[in-house]
Amino acid sequence: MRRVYFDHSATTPVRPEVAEEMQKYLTEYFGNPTSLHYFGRQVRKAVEEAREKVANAIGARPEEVVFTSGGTESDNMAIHGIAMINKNRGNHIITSAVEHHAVLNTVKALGKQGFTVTILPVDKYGMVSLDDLANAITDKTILISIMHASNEVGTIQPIKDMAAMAREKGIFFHTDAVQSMGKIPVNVDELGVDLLTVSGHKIYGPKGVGALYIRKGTRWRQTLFHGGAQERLRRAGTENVPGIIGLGKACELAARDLEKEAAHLAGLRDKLIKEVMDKIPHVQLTGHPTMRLPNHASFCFEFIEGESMLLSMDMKGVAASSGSACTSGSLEPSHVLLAMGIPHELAHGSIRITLGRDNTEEDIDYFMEIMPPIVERLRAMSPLDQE
Amino acid sequence: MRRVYFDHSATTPVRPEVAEEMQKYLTEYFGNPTSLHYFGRQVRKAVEEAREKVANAIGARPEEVVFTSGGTESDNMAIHGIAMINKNRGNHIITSAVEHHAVLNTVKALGKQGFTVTILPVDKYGMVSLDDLANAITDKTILISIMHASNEVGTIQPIKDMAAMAREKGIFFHTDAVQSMGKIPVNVDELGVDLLTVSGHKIYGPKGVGALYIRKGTRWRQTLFHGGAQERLRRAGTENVPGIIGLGKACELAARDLEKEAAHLAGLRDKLIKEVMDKIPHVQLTGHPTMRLPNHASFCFEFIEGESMLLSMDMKGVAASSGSACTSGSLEPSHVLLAMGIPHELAHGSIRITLGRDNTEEDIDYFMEIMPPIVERLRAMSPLDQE
Amino acid sequence: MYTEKVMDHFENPRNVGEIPDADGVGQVGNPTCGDIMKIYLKIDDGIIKDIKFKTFGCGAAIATSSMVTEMAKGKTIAEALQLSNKAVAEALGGLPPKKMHCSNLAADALHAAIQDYQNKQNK
Ligand SMILES: Cc1ncc(COP(=O)(O)O)c(C=O)c1O
Ligand SMILES: Cc1ncc(COP(=O)(O)O)c(C=O)c1O
Ligand code: FES
Ligand code: FES
Repeated sequence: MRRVYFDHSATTPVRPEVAEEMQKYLTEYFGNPTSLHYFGRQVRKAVEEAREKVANAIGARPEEVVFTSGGTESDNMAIHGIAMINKNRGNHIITSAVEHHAVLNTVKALGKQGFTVTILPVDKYGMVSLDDLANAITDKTILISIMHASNEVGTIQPIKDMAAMAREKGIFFHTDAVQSMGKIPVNVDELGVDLLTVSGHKIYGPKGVGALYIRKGTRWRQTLFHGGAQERLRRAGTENVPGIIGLGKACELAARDLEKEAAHLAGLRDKLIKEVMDKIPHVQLTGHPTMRLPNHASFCFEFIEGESMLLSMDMKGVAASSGSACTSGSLEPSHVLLAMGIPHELAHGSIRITLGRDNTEEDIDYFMEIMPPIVERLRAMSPLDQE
Repeated sequence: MRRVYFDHSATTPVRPEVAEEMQKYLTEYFGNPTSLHYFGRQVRKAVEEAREKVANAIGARPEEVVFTSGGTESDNMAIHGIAMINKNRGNHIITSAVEHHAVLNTVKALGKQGFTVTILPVDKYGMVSLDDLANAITDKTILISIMHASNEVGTIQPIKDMAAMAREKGIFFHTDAVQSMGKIPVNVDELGVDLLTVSGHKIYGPKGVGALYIRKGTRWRQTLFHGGAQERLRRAGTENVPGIIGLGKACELAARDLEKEAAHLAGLRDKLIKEVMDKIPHVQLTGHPTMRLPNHASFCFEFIEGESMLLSMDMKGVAASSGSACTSGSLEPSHVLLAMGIPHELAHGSIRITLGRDNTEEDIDYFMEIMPPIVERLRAMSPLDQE
Repeated sequence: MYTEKVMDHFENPRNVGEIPDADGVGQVGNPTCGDIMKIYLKIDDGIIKDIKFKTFGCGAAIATSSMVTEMAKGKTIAEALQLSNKAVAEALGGLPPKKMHCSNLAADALHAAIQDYQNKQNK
């Protein structure tokens, strides 16, 4: 059976060049980078080179990059570290309703520990409004965390303008760039952010490794982990060397291939969106029509449910994902879709197609071949479809 | 030049069998284990098999094993999670003066957050006394964390007796088994512990992955990370799949080869200790003479300093480590050596030789060939050596 | 971590030893890490004719000791007093940030030995 992977927002395969580099750091160059001796020094050098690659990819300086165990840790570390160290200056944190749980739940947890939290609403496209942000800021605000682009609906936020607003008032700004990296330009100075989250496995690097950018001079401190003096006291624990090497390489390639990749992806995405909207009735595009990631197409299919679509697609070899209640751990539909004002029932029928570098027009053609009968079959079964 | 790696407590090479298994989970089986589809399911299965392997290696049930980013995270997670969830029952935590910083600094940090902390002293061999522990326990004690074996001096603690004491009083017991795994038997029921820390890269597995054993029924909750619902809400963040696969395989092999390996290592260690003590004057063995890890030989060389020994050894191709002030980040000699009552000056001359599965008698012979002239040369330079 | 120059001075330290009839002897301990350095001077006509050291310390401590003796040899007392910790570190092509304090030992020990010589002269 033909297998088509359309779930690149969930995770990506490791590029062969990346896997090859990593392999050497499992067996041959295995030293602990903290060790003084030959075996350690070799590895230290490679870790610092990887740090440079990550820094270059986002326009930062190497010493502003801290390696972590992934996007989740980076988000937690960024937010908790700013909150705890700046609470003498204020106790107000602003985030948005469409953040990843790694941000949203971290901020909410702080809300139970003496912080005041504002969760900004979004419009029907999943976009945060600059006016809402301006109105939310108080003289107690110490941190704003808004994601660069949405994993669920692909919407790109106006980070530059929001960060400028924060900068003017001396408020730290964090953005989660896990989904935007490698798809649209991510440059810490152009965005004007103080902290930025990167994850390896969304950019054809390995799982279990990420980075946090912390602008020089930012009042931040490690507050989650205690232990050794690794990462200049910013992250305790023996470095995930093969992971770090892989992340470095993946960032290098992502930055190098960005334009070509984005054009390729946008072409496929536009074809996909057009054909779905043209050929399948009762479908709505979710997320912003233009301000969206080039690889991201997300829809709500009326009258049917996401998991049953996913299973049907999977039986035909197509892998995608859904924000339906039945697929989420919590049995609530995606908080992102609900925040966009999409009714429960419709959110139930959400499907997310996220394209990647290996996808082709033929993959889209195949999808358009299998999808209409699936939708038809499930709708025929549905008590909601009254036509 | 001959290269001899004698620093297996710092880290170990990944065994080829382990690296091979991991490789497949970088490129071929790359799905996100949370995903419902084919790509995700394949990987989910492999992750659960790895969990079984880790559980089998320590005599636990798979559902009692949570994957983490390493020993440091496991230690932090164990201690913080017990402390925060049980503080209504009591606020007293007991640990020892010779713990790894991942435990010691975590407990000390809790000491600044309303917890009362007892740090048990050790005798000159680095051993905690059962009487001291018994005397330290109060009706406010909720957690005892004592390491299974010391990374610095190899001393093995009487965990079984200490854990029994805790069990009797309804106190949770955590042990850091990072160094003991693969060298002496580690079985959670025989030890009688409630939580136990494992790290991949000390047992010929990869860096950046570890596990925490949490006995069923233990009042523990994740309190460090917020995010997705991975690991049954016990650890948020996309799973480090290749790392987990590697950890599983490494645990399987460690358990399988334990006896053979331990005998091999103990033979080499005994030869090394005997020859050093016989052939080099003014040397003291540190750690317990008999209750020590089979691969661990640690010494203090009088009148000379550890880093200069390490550099000299490194120039001859031998990699080891030291707890001297000059090699530590903090410019204090190892807290472990000081806790054992070793004076600053002597601690300054500490050298740790930790053997591994690839070491041979010839490695020891080579070490005994290069070491005496190094010691002699440095002593000739030392203002302390007055002979 | 260390420059080639540091490793060279560590491996082949210049002027190691003692001067039994030294004109000045200085010993300093590094309060940061507990290392010790001792410098012996032979001074003639206000010029450092001979200089030897003994050091208990890390690679940087040994290399800076060696370097400072090389730099001081043949200099006048006034010139030697001008030798700073920074100059010693620079002559070695720099030291890792964590190890900058090690260079304090070297110049301090030299200055202590000169002080000792001057104290004896004034008696
Ligand atoms: C926007 C966003 N932030 C954070 C994360 C978490 O990253 P990780 O899976 O590396 O923990 C993800 C992916 O799961 C994501 O899509
Ligand atoms: C006893 C002990 N505990 C914890 C750790 C930390 O483990 P990791 O390096 O995987 O974070 C180490 C090793 O550094 C150790 O030796
Ligand atoms: S009906 Fe089964 S989870 Fe929705
Ligand atoms: S003199 Fe001790 S660290 Fe250099």
